[in-house]
Amino acid sequence: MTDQTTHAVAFTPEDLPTARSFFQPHRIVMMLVFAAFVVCVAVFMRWDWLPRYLPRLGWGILVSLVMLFSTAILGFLLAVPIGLAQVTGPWFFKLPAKVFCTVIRGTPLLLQLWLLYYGLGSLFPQFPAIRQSFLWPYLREAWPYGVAALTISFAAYEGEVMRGAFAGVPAGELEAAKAYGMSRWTMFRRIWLPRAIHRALPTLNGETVLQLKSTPLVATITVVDVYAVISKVRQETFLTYEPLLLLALIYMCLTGILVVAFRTFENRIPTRGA
Amino acid sequence: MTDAAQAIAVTDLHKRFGPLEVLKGVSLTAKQGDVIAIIGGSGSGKSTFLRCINMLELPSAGTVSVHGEKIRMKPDGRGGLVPEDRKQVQRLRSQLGMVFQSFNLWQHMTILENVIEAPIHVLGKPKAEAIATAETLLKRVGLYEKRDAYPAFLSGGQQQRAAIARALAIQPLVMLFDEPTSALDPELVGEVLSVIGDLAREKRTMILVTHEMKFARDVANHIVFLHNGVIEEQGPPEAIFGAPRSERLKKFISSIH
Amino acid sequence: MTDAAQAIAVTDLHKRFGPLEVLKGVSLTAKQGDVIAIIGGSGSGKSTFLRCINMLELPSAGTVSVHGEKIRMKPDGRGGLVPEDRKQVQRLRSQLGMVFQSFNLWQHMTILENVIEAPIHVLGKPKAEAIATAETLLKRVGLYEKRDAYPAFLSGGQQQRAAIARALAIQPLVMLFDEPTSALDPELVGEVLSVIGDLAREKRTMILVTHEMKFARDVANHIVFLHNGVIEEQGPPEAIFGAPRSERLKKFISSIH
Amino acid sequence: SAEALKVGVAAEPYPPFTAPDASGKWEGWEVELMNAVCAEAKLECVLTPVAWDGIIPALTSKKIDMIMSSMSITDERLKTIDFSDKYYNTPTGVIGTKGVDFKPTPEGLAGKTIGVQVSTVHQAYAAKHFAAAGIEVKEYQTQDEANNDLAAGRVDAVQADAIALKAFLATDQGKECCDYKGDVAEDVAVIGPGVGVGLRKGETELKDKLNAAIKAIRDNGTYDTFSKKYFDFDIYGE
Amino acid sequence: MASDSIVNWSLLALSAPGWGGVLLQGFVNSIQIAIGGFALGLTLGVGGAFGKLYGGPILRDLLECYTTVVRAVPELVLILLLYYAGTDLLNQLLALFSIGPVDISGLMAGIFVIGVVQGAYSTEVLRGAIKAVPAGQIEAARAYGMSPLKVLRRITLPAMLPYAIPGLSNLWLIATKDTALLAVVGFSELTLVTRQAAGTTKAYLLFFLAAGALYLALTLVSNIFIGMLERHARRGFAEQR
Ligand SMILES: Nc1ncnc2c1ncn2[C@@H]1O[C@H](COP(=O)(O)OP(=O)(O)OP(=O)(O)O)[C@@H](O)[C@H]1O
Ligand SMILES: Nc1ncnc2c1ncn2[C@@H]1O[C@H](COP(=O)(O)OP(=O)(O)OP(=O)(O)O)[C@@H](O)[C@H]1O
Ligand SMILES: [Mg+2]
Ligand SMILES: [Mg+2]
Repeated sequence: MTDQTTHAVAFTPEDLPTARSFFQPHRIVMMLVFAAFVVCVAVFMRWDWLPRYLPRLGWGILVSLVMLFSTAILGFLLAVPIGLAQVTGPWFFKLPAKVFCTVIRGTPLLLQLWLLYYGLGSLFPQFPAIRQSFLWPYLREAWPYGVAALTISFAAYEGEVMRGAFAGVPAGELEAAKAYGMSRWTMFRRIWLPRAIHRALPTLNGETVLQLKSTPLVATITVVDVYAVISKVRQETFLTYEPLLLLALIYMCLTGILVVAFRTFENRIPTRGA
Repeated sequence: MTDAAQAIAVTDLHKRFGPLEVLKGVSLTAKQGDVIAIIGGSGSGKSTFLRCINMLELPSAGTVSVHGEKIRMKPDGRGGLVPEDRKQVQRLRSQLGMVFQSFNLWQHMTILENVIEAPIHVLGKPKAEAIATAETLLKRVGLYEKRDAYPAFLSGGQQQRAAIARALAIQPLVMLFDEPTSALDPELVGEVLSVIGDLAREKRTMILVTHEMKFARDVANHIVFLHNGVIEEQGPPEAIFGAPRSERLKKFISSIH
Repeated sequence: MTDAAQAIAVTDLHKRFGPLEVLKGVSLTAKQGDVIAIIGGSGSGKSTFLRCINMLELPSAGTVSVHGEKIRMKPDGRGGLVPEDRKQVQRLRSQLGMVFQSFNLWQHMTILENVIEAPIHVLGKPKAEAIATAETLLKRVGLYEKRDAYPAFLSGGQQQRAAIARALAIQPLVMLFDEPTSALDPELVGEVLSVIGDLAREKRTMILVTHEMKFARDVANHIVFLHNGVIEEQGPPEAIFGAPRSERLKKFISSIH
Repeated sequence: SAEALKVGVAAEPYPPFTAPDASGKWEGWEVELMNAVCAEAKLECVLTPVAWDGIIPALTSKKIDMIMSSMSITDERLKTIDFSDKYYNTPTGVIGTKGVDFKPTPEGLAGKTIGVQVSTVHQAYAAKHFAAAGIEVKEYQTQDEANNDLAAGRVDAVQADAIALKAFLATDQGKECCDYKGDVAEDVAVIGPGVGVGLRKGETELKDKLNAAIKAIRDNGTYDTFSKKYFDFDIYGE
Repeated sequence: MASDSIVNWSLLALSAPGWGGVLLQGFVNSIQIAIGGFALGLTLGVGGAFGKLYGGPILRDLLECYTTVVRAVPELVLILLLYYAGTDLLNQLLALFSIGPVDISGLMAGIFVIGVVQGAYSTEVLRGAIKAVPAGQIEAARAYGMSPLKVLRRITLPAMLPYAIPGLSNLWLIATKDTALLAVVGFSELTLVTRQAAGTTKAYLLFFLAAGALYLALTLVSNIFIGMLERHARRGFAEQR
């Protein structure tokens, strides 16, 4: 079976152009062509709606980012024990962790999202106890379901990544920690976990970009993220291309920012070659 | 058994890996200031013996005492032993500075961070003090300039010297070396041996497994020849290298030119 | 230039990598039955010269003829040369059996498949015939039992012997060896050298780059000493090793004990 | 033309107008209407499910050739597409949680959340009359989701076509949770004159054919015949 | 409320009152799109990988734009863009060559969309795999007089397989799941018919779980085949950890 943990060749810092190699004669021509294309798009397509929607777009981007970061952080916190359980746990931890990862990775996120929101969510109100509880105002909302689904999904993919990362920390380094008298917890906290995260960072970067690309799915359960705002534009203006082009541009910018941020973070601990 | 001048005392140590008995009753005492070199052919059990001393391998039978304190063990029910008190093992380990063949520096920390890690997080030293000690040690092994580099960017010899500094940083009672130079390119061996030689001359207690016979002869005051899991012969270097008695030792010495 | 007894004729070969001129006019003729050893320090251009012969590197100037047929080249407009006729290069290449330092066996094929690949897919031999030849060759290099193994499961020496069999399988006019033993562990060098020695004794035309001086002296009838991209000295082995004239060759020979 | 025309419907259950049955076949009043109109106009039509929120782009980008999906004729839509004459018109109503009494007016809905389907006249109406008054309006991709969230207690009311709402109230789920709160106040400017066939601009030939066919089936009684199976009143409206 | 406590399995029956048949039909649609999209993606990927490795600077940059954009923009957005704009553009192109507008069925559109997305990822996977083939192996082939095409067919492609299979199998699994996204354009694949069935019957949990089981089964079965394929491709590789 495949042991590769990233579920695809995600966008990573290596994909960013380097300034040095960027300007070449043919590139300048291509950029001119592209600029002409942009001008055409700006001139010949309809953008008069843009100012009206700007505030809502800004808000939508914020919602998307909050969705991304909250679920990535929560998901990662879950992924650590899931990965660890698979590496060292006894079978009664190992098995459920494995099953969790397989099931979540084996089914579409959209389906999971709908299962939670329409399936599970429609069961809750049938129990008066839930309806009366303090949780009800939250359970009425859509975003908790979006956060839950995205978190679970991230945890499953990242659980696999962390499994590989934990297993890949050289045994010698752990042994060295033991040999200097570290307790198991200190060893985990000081050596094993940071070293595993360090190893997993490039993959994590790719996975976070993939997570960003998953966030628009929450729009299908009434969360108003940037995708939902653009959908609204499409519906109200009946424009097909312009809003989608803008949306693609927005996501490309977000991806770019994310990748650059990760690169700076990664560079804090340099690794050599290979 | 409670003689504090005995830095390390091992009695009748046995170690089995499944059906294979690697150590068949090894006893050894290292007094303070001793430099003991363990030599022997590949697979004779040298590394295993060293690793049993700080319980990285759990012995199948026998006792280990550090500074007169016996490590309490109990049967694990499957014919082996497990420590009775994990805390005790951790405490005694922090008195043993182990240096590995493959350095095993923590790759996510700079050299300095590697060196201050155990003093701070095992011994609970204040950070400033740990850094001060570490810098002295790094100067001593000639790596002060490299203190903020990550291990991956250092040569093997530099990494091994950093590993020695890391082991020294916990101010160990005994230093344990497991073939500290055998993973190094020939031209880098010298720099590491010279650091170890300095330590020996300071009368630091050391047990070292090595294939560098000339070096062992120069620095050790006691040589142990391990063969097939037992001590075949031991004694001062002049006797071992000058007048080996057992056939096996003779053959071993002649095979290593 | 069209003398068919000349297996290989190279005249005034130049090779530049960007600003670096690695070969500065090298000429060499190998007659049928010649065994030529090329020696020289690291970076002197030995590999580059050998690779230019079968156009794995394109020369910057100069000519190469195989069996009297000159490889037609034309300027590439950037100061170098490119083959006029790719087909001709491919045809002449199939008369040169190259053996690489790092074996370069095809990992996804068994040893036998490696050996029959070029005869079938380049020379268009029938499969049965190719297999028969291959098995004879594999017996000869002592690998008949391993014919169905994949390269990764063989030792370096076995892989290199398989690579020699693969090169022989195209029944080459000339064998080219680029340091065939330098990637091998010392104990495996012998088995490969003995196979090459046998080939030399059969009067197979060979050009070999090697660092094994003793071997070069034994098997070659002509030694070429390359230094800084030019042939500094050449001649029969006795003269080169027994009475080197140039200072550089003297120094080189003394440096290699 | 020999080629079959693709008639787009929203790919979601919208009873009693369009809904897939358990064998995957689409049925409902609007499906019968489509068959009748196409037969009358001698057109070959195939029903093509499309996502509701992309149904107009689908038409303009020629993925489909007409829309017959209870789409109301509005000035806003007329800027982009064309419509045939109306083929039905029903009032717009509001349903809400059972036992909670309120009127479908800005005052009655104060403090409540109301659900509507996106890109519908109901959404436009709610935006104009309710959202402007500070009432939270939640938008759904499909009517079915809005109804479901009302049943699940996530919204307090749903505004939609009265017929569709009554069809929902007739289901088990609808009976249990909700009841009809009344029609909303008229606003023809937003709600429009009724439902027509959506067409690409400029296809006048097709439009004329359809108009003629709609008129013909109303005149010859076909319209009433199949309508009786679904409704006990005249769905054509005024 | 009482009716919900017992699962009404008959809803999943294969014939008419049950929705099982519709679900399976949707599943078949999903698989068709996944296979078609994956195959198209692979074709684009082979071309893209070779273009990126051996093509001229302009081709390389164009391919770079393609893979960058696809990998930086959510699939959902790409699917909408390609579904509306892509097929539209295609028709306009055909019109340019005075071929009448082709009727692009939902299936073809779905395959096209998934294929274009997958193509970008395949390009990267295959490019990495080709680069992973040791240069010496290709050099050896050239040294024995193989023509470039032969080198490609006999050496490069088979030798890169072991490196490409893990990435490609991941892509296949993604393809099977990405079909779910076509639900947003109203294509009758498994996820959409599931929602229709659930919406009509109000048995949301039952249908979503059933669909999940189908997807999961597809993944697990795929994994078995991938494992077999990988063992075959890696036959010449020493076991490594
Ligand atoms: N974890 C283990 N499980 C099973 N067998 C082991 C294990 N560790 C070591 N052995 C075996 O125990 C024997 C002694 O190993 P050890 O590493 O102690 O030898 P050594 O004297 O250090 O040899 P060398 O000089 O090669 O390092 C060997 O036969 C080895 O295969
Ligand atoms: N592809 C290349 N690009 C740039 N420089 C190269 C290339 N190949 C070789 N060189 C340079 O050409 C010089 C000669 O290299 P070559 O490999 O021919 O030396 P050599 O005599 O075979 O040395 P060795 O004994 O180390 O194999 C070296 O300085 C090397 O760095
Ligand atoms: Mg050892
Ligand atoms: Mg060379």
